[in-house]
Amino acid sequence: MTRTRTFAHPYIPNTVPEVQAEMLKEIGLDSVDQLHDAIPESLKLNRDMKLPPAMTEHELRRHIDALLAKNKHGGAYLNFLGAGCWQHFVPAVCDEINQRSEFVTAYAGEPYEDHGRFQALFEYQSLIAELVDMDVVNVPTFDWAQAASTAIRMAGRITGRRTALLPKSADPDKIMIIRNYCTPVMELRLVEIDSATGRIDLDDLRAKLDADTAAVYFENPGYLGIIEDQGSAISALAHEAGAVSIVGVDPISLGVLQPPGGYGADIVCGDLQPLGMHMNYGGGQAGFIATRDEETYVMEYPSRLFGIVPTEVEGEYGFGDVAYERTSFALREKGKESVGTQTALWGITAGVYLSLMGPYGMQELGGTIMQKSQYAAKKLAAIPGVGLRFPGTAFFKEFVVDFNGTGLKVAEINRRLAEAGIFGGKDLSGGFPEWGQCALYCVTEIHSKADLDRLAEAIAKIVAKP
Amino acid sequence: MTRTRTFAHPYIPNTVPEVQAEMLKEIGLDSVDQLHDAIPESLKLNRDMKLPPAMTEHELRRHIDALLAKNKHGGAYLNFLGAGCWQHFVPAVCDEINQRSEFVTAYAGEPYEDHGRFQALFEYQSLIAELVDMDVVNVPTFDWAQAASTAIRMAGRITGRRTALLPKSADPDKIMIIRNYCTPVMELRLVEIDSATGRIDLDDLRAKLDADTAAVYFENPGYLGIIEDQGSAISALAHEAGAVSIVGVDPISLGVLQPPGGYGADIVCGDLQPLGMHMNYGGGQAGFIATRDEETYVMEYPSRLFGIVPTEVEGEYGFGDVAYERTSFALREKGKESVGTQTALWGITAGVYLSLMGPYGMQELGGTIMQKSQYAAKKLAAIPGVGLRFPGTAFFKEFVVDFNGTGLKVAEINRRLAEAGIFGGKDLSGGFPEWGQCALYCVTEIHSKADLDRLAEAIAKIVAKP
Amino acid sequence: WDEPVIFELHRPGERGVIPPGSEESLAAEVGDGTGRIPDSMRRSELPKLPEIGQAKVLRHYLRLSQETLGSDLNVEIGQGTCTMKYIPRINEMLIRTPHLTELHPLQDEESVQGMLEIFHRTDLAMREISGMDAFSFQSSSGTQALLAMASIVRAYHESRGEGDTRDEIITTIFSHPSQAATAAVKGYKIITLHPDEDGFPDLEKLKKAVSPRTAGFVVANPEDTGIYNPRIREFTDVVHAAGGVCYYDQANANGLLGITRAKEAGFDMCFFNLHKTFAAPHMCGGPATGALGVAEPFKRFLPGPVVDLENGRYVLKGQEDGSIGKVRSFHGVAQTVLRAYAWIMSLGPDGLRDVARIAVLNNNYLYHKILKIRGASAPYIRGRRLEQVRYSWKQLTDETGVTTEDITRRMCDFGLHYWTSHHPYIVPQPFTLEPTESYSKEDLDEYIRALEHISNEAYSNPEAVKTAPHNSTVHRNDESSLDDPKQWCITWRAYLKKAQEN
Amino acid sequence: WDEPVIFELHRPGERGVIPPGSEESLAAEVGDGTGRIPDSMRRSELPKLPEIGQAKVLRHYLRLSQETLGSDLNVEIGQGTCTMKYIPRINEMLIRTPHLTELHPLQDEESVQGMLEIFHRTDLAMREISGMDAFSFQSSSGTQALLAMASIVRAYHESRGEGDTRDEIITTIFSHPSQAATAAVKGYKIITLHPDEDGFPDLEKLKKAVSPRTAGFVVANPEDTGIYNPRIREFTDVVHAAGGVCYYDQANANGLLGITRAKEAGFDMCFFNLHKTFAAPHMCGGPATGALGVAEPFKRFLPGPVVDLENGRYVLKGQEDGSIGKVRSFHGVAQTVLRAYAWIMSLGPDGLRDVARIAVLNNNYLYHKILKIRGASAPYIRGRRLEQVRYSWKQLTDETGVTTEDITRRMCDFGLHYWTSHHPYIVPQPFTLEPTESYSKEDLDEYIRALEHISNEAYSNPEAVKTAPHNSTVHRNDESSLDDPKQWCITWRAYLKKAQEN
Repeated sequence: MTRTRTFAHPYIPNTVPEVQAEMLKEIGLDSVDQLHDAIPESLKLNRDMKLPPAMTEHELRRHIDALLAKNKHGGAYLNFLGAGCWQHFVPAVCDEINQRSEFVTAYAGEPYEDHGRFQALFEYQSLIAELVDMDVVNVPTFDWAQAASTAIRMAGRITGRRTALLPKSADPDKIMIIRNYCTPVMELRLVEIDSATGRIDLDDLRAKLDADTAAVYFENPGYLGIIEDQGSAISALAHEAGAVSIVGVDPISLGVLQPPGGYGADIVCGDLQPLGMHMNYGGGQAGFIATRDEETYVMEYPSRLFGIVPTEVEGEYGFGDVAYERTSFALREKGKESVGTQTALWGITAGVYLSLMGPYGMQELGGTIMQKSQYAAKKLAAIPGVGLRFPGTAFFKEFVVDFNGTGLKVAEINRRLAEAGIFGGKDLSGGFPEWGQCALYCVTEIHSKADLDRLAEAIAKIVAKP
Repeated sequence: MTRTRTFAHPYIPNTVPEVQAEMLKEIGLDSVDQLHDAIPESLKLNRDMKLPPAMTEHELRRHIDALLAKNKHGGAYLNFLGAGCWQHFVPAVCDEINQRSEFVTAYAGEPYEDHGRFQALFEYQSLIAELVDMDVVNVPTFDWAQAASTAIRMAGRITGRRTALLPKSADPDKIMIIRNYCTPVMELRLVEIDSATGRIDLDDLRAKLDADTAAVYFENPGYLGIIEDQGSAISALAHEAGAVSIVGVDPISLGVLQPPGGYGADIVCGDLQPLGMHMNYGGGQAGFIATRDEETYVMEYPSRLFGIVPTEVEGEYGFGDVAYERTSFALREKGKESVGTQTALWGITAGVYLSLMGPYGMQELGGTIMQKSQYAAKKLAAIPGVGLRFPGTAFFKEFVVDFNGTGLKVAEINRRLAEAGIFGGKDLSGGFPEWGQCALYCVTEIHSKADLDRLAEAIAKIVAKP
Repeated sequence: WDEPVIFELHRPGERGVIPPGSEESLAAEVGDGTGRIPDSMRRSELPKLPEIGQAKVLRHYLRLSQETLGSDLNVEIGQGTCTMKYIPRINEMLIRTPHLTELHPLQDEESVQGMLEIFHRTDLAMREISGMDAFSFQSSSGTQALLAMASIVRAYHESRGEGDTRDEIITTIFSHPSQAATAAVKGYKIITLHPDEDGFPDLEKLKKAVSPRTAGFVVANPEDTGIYNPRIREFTDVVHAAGGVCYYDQANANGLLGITRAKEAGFDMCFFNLHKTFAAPHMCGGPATGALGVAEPFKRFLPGPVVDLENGRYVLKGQEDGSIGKVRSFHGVAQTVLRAYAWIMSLGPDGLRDVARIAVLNNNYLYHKILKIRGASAPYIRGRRLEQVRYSWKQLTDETGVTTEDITRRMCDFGLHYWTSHHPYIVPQPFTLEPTESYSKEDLDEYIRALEHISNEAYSNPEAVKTAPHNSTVHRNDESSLDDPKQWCITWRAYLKKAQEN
Repeated sequence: WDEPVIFELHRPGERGVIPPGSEESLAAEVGDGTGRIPDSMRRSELPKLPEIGQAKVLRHYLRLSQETLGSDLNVEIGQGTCTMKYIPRINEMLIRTPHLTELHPLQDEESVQGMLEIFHRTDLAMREISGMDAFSFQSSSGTQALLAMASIVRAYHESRGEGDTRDEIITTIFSHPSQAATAAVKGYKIITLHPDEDGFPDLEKLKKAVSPRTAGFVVANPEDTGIYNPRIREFTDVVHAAGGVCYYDQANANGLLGITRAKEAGFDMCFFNLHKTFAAPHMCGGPATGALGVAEPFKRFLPGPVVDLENGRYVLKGQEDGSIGKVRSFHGVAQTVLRAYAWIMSLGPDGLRDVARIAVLNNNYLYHKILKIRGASAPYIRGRRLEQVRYSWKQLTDETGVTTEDITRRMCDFGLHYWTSHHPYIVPQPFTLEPTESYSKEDLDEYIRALEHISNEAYSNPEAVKTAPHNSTVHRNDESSLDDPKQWCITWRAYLKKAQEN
């Protein structure tokens, strides 16, 4: 830094000495040091913090830009990483809206001065409701893992039971989050999957369902991209056992895949990130929960739920909080779980996204993703030594590539792909060691045929025997 | 492209076939082909235009991003090019405001629905007025060259004379623009400059002033960065001859340099680009004109001039067009020159910039630019074979570096600087061949000492005799 | 909001931003920098700019933006012939990259190949759309393009030794005022043709107007009435026969894309407003681009440099001999050229033709509906309108006393723009609407309903219209001072001085 | 604007955007793609999303944005304890780069060194500010950070074999509801302490509350009353002596930066809301970041991965043994971590201390002025407030019948936010203001004048206040349906169904 400040800091107008003096006088103090008299001396730091000196705006921009320039990104590299955060097409209008100063800096105003925020979130709820074919959707929560956690806790409260069943093929990180959130009030148990198809092992599910099972949770498409077509059977088994059927979905699949209500789901949850959010190093995640419009379910949501109401003026709409008394805002520890700042801006953005895409956009997009991911899988499987882990199972967007036949580790292949400007699929050898060297590849609508051919050629070259 | 369109184009809602049919029916036509019946067949193209097929938004983004990625830019390279377009610090708030959807898409609304636009432009006029110390400023025009051209034409109308004098050290491109704009109504003549100091040759000026001289135009700092300190003498000579004194200024110098009214200028003009506009490959230019509040001058402006007025409500401000009847909007060819779309958004941005900087910001900035450019000049002049063309003359921001002693051409030096990630100064050997191998270097507040040292080292290495 | 003028936010000591400073070690070497300013050139008193914290500056301008009715916010069909169309958001995002914003216009060609390629590709597209042979993007508005064309007319005649003898340019009254004004700037006498009784430019009048003094003929087609002159080729032939140059104001080109071109109509030059027809934004009034195209014989007069492709490399070609030199600094408004290119690529040839068709469809739908409104009419020939129509409230004014200016203010209460027309008002009590392709039928119906409402109001309660606006962010201006040199206040400092005096 | 609900803009056939499609050659190889969907899983009916052209979608949401009162647009001191401060525009610009937006969270460390460095540098700064020894940025709000801390408390006791026996967490009534709620989520019984008569947390009550069942103690300091507990070190000592863990809700840290720290007050853990104290925006309610810091003994329980520096290279360290695993996907909200880092760098140590001082100065100025307003008071000890104050209109309500909820609606007419308080209303007719350092004296005076106006109005014309809002974009809601399962409508489809039924 290059200068001692003699004027107010641009962010702190009242650092102007004369103004400070005037205000101190008004409140009857002589010095700014007295402002903190309420704090005992023994607790005061009484030294300068060891932090770098302040930068001007221009210095800051150069500093940050230089740091960020070190990052290699999915706009310049070909990216095949997915596994819970996906690179999709983001319409420019989504960015325009979520960069609007008004939405960026608003928070928790009332229905009158923040009418636009209430309406935008109500519309978000309504648009997701059509996509998932349910009548109730919440103001968004942190992410899919949180939505699944809360769905399970809701099921626990509804059934009065303590265990939940999840497939072993679920994301290990997601299981970690759910486990932490549910413990010690509830307990998770994992259900086996069929090793050839990747689908849930119904026999094992049957064996594990019991009188303490609150919920069966499964996903469509699953973490490994697999389309679980036994949904009706799974839900039926859950219901027979008195448990709630919870389905996690990637919402971008719902232009072509059956919404979970169609195969018995009572609660639907998932992540909004594919619907208009940039990846942001994971900062684009946001969760949603949807149910039927039944009091039993609605009253167990911890989240805020915005409802539409009439106003004094005929034909005008207003918006407000539905059943606010459920929440921890109203009841502290007696409320349903806890509520606070979540991911509202991503909810608004997802609403913008769905408004732009419309029904046909979502349908076409789903078809395109299936075409491209099938094409990629086909090309990769044609490489000697490379195969699909679940060759007979239908998948959406993601699929498990088996590199065991190449004699190479996924880590090594990915290192060499990176040299070619490609981020290879997620290495599964840590999370699923029983499968050896497998990787989860993600192909979306943003990949062109040329991109996929380039991937296949690069891998072919890497795994070719010399 | 990958698909035939069966739905409306996102930008053209009424391409929906049913809507088209309904509207055609309403107006009594059978087919869209009939819409252009007013055009004779002989003039119709009647074939498809040979243009690339439409791209989706995502294809477009990839296509454009790939094209733009080929550009090397001043954020990543060290840039010492100026010469009429300068790389300065742009506060983030300037970008926020000029990217606001409302300002981007507004145009020419009335004082009521566009109250904010009128006020923002009135404030721009008022802020520039303080900077240049004049009472009248116009809604911005295209660029400095246009502002100078119009200032000269204004002087021609005011004096009823036909010639204008300009210093030979002015930007050759600017002279070209002024000459085209003034010809054949007025004539330009160039005044010699002192070859040692770069300042105007007063004897030659005296010699060229005559009874047909409408205006003397000069700049501060000049194109070559030179501070012309004979302003009072020049204006006095002009006034004695019955001519108008016009001064072009780089407004970013006016925190430290005397405003031209102080040395006799009747009309002040210049470019707004330094005041918050990115370079945009030259798309950030915008001109301004300022005068005293005298009817003689005001009535000769071709531009719109926004004025502040009272409204029906006590204490409320409104805004409107001052002396609209001057303009070509009102009088076609009988109006003053011509008016149309100019550079309003950059005017608003310059207003934001000056509001942020305030008087002390402008003063500090001027000082910083002088310090850094002097430092750079000193470092470069210390390199064997390299010197300053006008070593004894005070300069602001830009200075002429003389490479004649190195035996190398500027083009060659710049080529090698580019390899080192540096854009060298503008090659003057074309515009000023009499000086041999000279280059115009621009140093602003954005250059750090390390940047300037890096430049000096790179040049020292290039010009070192082996 | 009831925002004060920015100077009223001044609080001594506050700062909006701290500019970059010098390192101490650098300052140690050169001192405070300003020491080298000659005494006569040192500013003695700081400029009286306000001092304001950053949050307040931002809040002020954000509020002013909310008090500005951009085309993003309303059914923007009421800004006359300005072709207010949808500004694709993707294009606005594409230009916000340092790969464009941080380019210096004098960079070596090698370092700006991407930008030059965009110029070149846009040039190629414009050639195909117009039939012309080369384009320059230097002009930064339609007015500047008209000035450039008038300059080329002069350069052309000078190159043939007729620079002095040909000193008249012919235009029409329903063309944009800048056509006449820019030709006058270039020293030409203006001959303005009035239309025939159907509103068409009058061929007989043209024949009488041409002479050996004719330098050029400039016209829009369709003109601002929306009426297309089907005999345009005869017009250009007449002018050519007299030795004049024909240049085409294509500000109203939106309804013609892919349908008809400048070339076949016999023009030597034309220009397109990229900020109108090609969906670049108007930005409160610029910066903009008038893309100027010429037929082969006029190429050498173009302002330079222009982009060319040589051996796979894009190069900047300087001014040719006889060229008019330059009309604007550097290369024009690069970001708007990029926007136009992006728009063309978003539509393709089919999409561009749809633009023309739907724009004309929308206009005729609107026309059809407005003629049903009490008191409204559209003078001249019935039908045959392309992209816009100049309407008249003459009957309404005669019957109710409500004028078109009253309606301007009243429309604002509906959150809609409404523009009368350029002067002079050849059409009495005029208003001019151009719906473009961007608006849906429902949008048009909304606008029509507002006009209907006001027409009914004029007949039932004319005072309500005359005293508008009732629902704006501000109230009605007292405009008496605007034409009085003693009272007008063009800056805040002038206002303070004059307020003190009075 | 009187914007319809988005579904009402539906026009069959319109499109907002065309998503990327497949090349024909690709489609030729794989067919239509959906053929491989098992029959039971094929969607039979398209989702009933609206079909809307792009311009209309944009216009709709832009209008809704204008109907939202962001902190950029007003003197935002009325959102209670939410620390609404100036959001530096530069920080918002810095995050809009593909170098951040297009990063995948599972990229190899080598390819994200810049991002990891920002995490690490922010961690170092937070350590200095708090005295803690390690930070995790995974939690995406204060509530999630509280949940993470409660989880760490459990993990800690389990690691010592006391997981089952220690099942109580102690908090205070003037702390945020999430403190109690998140501890309850983790299965704890909650003991809530009420303050003494001066509003201080009561040490004697704490001493009675602790026991071998005490797992932890969580508190804010200052609490939402703005009152700082000077005996906090005695509190943490008491809890530690009983074997409990002390964790600190630093949502109210803004007045303490550089003045006092969590470490010296004896806390084992704390968190900062980057979207409050560190000037990241609230974004209508997230995404946000609760930066969670722990003292050395608790490091191994942190959710992972965390960033570390090893031999000049930034690495991601996975979950340690005994860690709580994860509380959120991936690494948290990277863009908000960057914003906070940028803010710290814009202020430096002096600037951060100025933040604390001016925030407290502003608050005390406001406090001083509000106590002069008729009908307003601030219960508990006179003075000694730091960053915010919980006020009361009890007298006003008693004397005029106007309640704090009425005032909420009336303040909206002045373009200002105003928030009552969290439930339960321990302070009667409460309202809570936190002016932060961002507002100037004039800004505060404007807010005070609005309150004064309303107070006067309550005494002179209470109906005007009770029937507010009068000047909002909407009128008063009929809220009767919101708590009735038969009537509430949480989505448009539910509204349509229920409207049809009724």
